[in-house]
Amino acid sequence: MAMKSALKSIRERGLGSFLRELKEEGFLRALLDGNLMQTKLHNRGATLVGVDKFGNKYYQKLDEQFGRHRWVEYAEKSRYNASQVPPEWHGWLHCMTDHTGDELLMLKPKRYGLEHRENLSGEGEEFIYHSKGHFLNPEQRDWSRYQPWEPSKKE
Amino acid sequence: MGLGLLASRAMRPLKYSNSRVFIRSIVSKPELQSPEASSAAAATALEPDLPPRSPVGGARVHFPNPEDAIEVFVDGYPLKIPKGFTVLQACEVAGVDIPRFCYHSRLSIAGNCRMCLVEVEKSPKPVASCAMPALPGMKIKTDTPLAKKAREGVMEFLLMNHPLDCPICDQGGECDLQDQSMAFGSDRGRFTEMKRSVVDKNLGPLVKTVMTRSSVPHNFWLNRCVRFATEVAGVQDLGMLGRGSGEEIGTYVEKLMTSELSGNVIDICPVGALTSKPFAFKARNWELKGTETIDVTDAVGSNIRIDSRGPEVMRILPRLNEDINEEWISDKTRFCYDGLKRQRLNDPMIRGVDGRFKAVNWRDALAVVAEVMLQAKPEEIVGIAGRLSDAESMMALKDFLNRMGSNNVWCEGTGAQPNADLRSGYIMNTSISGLEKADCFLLVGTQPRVEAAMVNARIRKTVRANNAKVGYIGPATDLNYDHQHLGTGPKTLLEIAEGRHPFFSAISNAKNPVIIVGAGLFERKDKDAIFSTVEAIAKKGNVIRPDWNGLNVLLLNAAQAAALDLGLVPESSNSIESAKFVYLMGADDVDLEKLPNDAFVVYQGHHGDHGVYRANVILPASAFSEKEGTYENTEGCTQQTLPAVPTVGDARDDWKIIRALSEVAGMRLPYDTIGGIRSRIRTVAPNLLHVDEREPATLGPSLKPEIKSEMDLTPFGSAVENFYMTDSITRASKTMAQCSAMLLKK
Amino acid sequence: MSFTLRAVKVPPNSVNLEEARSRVFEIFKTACRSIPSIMEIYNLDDIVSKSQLRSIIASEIRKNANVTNPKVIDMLLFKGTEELNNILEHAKQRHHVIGQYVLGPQGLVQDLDPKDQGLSSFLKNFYKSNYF
Amino acid sequence: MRAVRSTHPANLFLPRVVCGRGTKSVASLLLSLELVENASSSRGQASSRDSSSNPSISSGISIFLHCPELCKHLDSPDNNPDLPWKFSDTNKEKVKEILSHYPSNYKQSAVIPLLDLAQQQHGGWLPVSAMNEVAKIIEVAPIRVYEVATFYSMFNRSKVGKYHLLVCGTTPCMVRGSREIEDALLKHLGVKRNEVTKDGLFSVGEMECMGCCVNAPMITVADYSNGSEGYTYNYYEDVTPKRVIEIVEMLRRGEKLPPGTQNPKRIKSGPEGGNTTLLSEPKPPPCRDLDAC
Repeated sequence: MAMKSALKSIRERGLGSFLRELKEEGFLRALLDGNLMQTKLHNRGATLVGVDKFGNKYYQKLDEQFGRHRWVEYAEKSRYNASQVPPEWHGWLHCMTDHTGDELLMLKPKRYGLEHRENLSGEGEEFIYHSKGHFLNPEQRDWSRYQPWEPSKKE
Repeated sequence: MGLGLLASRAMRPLKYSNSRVFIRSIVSKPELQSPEASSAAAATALEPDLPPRSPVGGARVHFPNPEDAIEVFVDGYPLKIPKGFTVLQACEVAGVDIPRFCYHSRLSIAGNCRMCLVEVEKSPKPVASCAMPALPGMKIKTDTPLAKKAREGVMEFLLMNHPLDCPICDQGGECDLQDQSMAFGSDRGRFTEMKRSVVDKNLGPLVKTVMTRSSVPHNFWLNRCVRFATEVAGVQDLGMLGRGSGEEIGTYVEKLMTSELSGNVIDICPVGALTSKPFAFKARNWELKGTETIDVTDAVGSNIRIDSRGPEVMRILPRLNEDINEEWISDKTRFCYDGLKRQRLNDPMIRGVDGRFKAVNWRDALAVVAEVMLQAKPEEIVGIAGRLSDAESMMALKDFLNRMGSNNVWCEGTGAQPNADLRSGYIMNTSISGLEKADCFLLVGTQPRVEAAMVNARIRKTVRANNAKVGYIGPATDLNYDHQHLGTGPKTLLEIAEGRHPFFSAISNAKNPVIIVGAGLFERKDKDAIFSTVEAIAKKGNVIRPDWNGLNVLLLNAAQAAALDLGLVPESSNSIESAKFVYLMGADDVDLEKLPNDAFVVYQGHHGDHGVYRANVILPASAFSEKEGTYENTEGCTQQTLPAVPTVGDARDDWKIIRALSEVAGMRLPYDTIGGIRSRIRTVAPNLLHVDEREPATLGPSLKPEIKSEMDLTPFGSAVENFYMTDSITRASKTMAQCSAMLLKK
Repeated sequence: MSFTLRAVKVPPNSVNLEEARSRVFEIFKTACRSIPSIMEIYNLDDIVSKSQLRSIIASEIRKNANVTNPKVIDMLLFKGTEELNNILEHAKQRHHVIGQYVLGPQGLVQDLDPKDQGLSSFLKNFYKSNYF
Repeated sequence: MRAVRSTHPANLFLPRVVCGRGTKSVASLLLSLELVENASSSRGQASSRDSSSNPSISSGISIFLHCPELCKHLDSPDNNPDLPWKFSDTNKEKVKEILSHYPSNYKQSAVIPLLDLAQQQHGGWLPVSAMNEVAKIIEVAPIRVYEVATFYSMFNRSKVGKYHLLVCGTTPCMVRGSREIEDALLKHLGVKRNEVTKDGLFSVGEMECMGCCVNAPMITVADYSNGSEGYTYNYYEDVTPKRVIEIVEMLRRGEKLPPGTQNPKRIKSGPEGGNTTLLSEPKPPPCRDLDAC
């Protein structure tokens, strides 16, 4: 079945684009990454519920065992983690609500708040938080609490 | 046995364990549902062994008339109180702290927050204790289920529209609403509608408003700020606008709060609706260390608490002193503290040949000063103490210069030939709290509103309470109470002295007349003539009697009274013109125009202000928040400051610098500690050691020799041009600069 | 402490001054070789340069130039090795290194002036700080 | 987005801005001022009313000016403290007469009658300079007068028409259809609530219970067209949407019409079509015969 559809798409779009798609969709990487492979296998026959603004795909298959019936395939194929799920999809993914992220975005008045960012700690020096005054924090170096009079200023 | 029971056993004093059963469990008892039954039960239960209680906050009972005492019962205690006490005051005397929001002992009673509800026997409803006079035999119950339920209900209403702001609110941690909702409130509210929000008002650079926090109930229930502004500060700008859920506090037309006492509404607001703008989001109150000290920005010597965090002064709050500032302080006192962090002198500096200052160490700086000083002739040495100097350093300065052979030491602002001999001639003889007994004021050349805001508040209080008459001689000004502007200069004074002026009859008919002369007149050439004219008025108007001394001088600076007590008087009035060596101890406002160009000027002080521009050597000293020093206020009350924060940079205490310099110059002063200086002061002015006591002048002005000189008829000037900027600290303050830019512009 | 003791290899006693001298050069070289790692560990780049550190080490050694007893030199060598090890093992913090070596004792204590001899204790204290 | 708007659950979370009955429009204004981008999605009910006008800042301020319960004065060319304002000569006599009702040390008691007189003289509304003048007469700080003027809804602090029509909105009138009446008035005049028609003749406001519940629904017409001399304040009761429009047209033509019930079948507050009870002289209440014993 899968074979057939693969052959069909090769026939329709040519081998090059088929391979490129394989690569972009992470099928090549899935050969090495068991997690991704399992997700890919899981995806067969599931419904694609939505895609968020980062390109993460949310699937649902109600025939599955409860608790495994909703999942996400991350857009980032090599370096994925749970903090890449934006807040609006979090609830759906964790079965807190049946509203999908797209619906929640429609419902929620967007007035202030920051864009969702994934948690980058552990991804390099620049993402590590150093408290104020730590010598790796370049921001505030002068801790004197008063401002001295400077003789050159007035003359 | 549950954990709670264990804990309660462990915490309970043993002596109760046999008499009553203390097991507490969460059950609904019948008495909780019906208040009447429980109050009856409580009444019987409360009879036996009551532990003694002490009055709240040291509340004292003063019986003006012993027959007027009535007996009431608070929670079963019999209690004698004077007639006219409210139920709330009676409870305070009995040691029960009644929760309250709108009630403030210094403001009129509003009786509208209903937080102080208590149960009174035979009264069908709970009683608002702040507005209810206590009646003989009243049985007041403060901790019955009815009272508790009433408070809980009130609390719920109060919190109805209050935002859940505590984490971002500056009042958090010192908020009456927070505390009382912890103590008396319910753990949840039933208000499910929307909370309202209100647009914040701009009241100027000092007071920040978060109107949402003063939401509906607070507005019309607490209006403490409106009452304060109207009654104490005397600016009728704030009001309650609108009604119902639309009610809010505001000024209606766009207006800044132009009062010199506006900062007090911050203290007075029991919620976080009015907070300090300069302090906003700077610190939490539990991080702060409080130091109880004295304010030096004017001659009143308001009692303050400096709240500091580490080396930084974070804010200044008033401290209760009934005799001086009650519980208010002026805006200058409260908000000048950011001046303590700017423009500070932190290293000794010497001006080089190129006219630029160079930082040096103390050893070199003192050596240079001593060398120049030893070369100058004794009569060419001049020392001037600044307006913020403490008594110890002035004593050291005078001793040191006297040892050098010079007697030209004085304190700025006391004029060329100050009268330091008769103490009654330069202090406020009536005392600040004594002003409340007066019924007629004559202000001569003084504008207390800008010179001493706290004294002005006292006068205003008297005017409101006794309908006292106020006559004012001086340039036209806005005193915030009813007054007659009699004239602008000595001419009017002369008319009164000769009895030609109608105000003279007001003085002579008054029971307790008060004459206040401004210290700005000290600078005038004809000051002796003016003073003798004033004394003539006092004599004719019966202002000085054995039981009443109504002749006062209102000083301008914190150092003046102590300087005159210590005898800091120049030998000759034109010593500046011939000086070769000038020692400025924080003196910034001395006119150095006439100083010869080759004179050597040493400036010892804490701020790079006017004084340093002429200086040859700068010696950094500590500010009032950083040293221990004695100050005498305008009414002759001696008080001491305490160090709240460390000195900045390489600065030293004033007296230590002079002591060190004396040793380098080879004229070593005989004291090494502050105690040593104080015992030296004891020989000169022993009253400066009686801390927190007001020492009245013993001799009246009658001993003064007659002075035959003519008054100059030029009108009086105003002594303080800009209320917000009078000394080096306030001139360095950004907040004060903002204030004078925004509030004083006409 | 025991860990440090174990880590520091105790060399046999020097027979004569010559041997002790060569060992001193050895420890100087070792110390100089570890300068780059010290600078990295304690983040000293913006404070001091390598050559400055090298001369600091040299001056620390020269302080004891007058010692001639090989046993004493051995003892000082042991102490020096231990100190170096402590520094390399990050047993110190940045301000220790800066305060002890980079700024040196002059950075913390004002130099005592010979002129101060006849002064009263008040003035001596006055020159030191405001609080006494 | 439009479809979602009416059922936005998010509207529940909007801050309610204090403006009393002007709540909705000011909420929308604040959003349009501060959150211009997002205002369109969260304007709620108000959007239906002022969606016709562009929610720009200028129109926002005009909403402010028409909000009767805004506790703040906003300077405008016809309402600012610099404009001179004095009582007219005839009214000065009245002021004297009013002040004579009160002891001379309680002049401030005259604040409401004086404000009322000032409002009649000034065409139905109180500019801030009029309030200042009243404050000067009764010798109190202006804020004390502002407090009173903002408290009472009969004092208008923004411009109203020569005929100020007040629709009662309290429960009995509302049950009897006051909302339809207001809608009819607004539609007929082509204005929003508290807005003045272009010719300056009419404005429509809302009032709480005026005590005519037996003849609900009712409107009041405050007639400022003839100054304080010809000032009338008449109730028109038992109105219908059709009848109010007739009333408006009659007022526009300057005709007088008798106040009171507009239902021809009723006499005053009597029932329609004559009495159904109390047709004869009522019996006195039963009373103990005091002479019996």
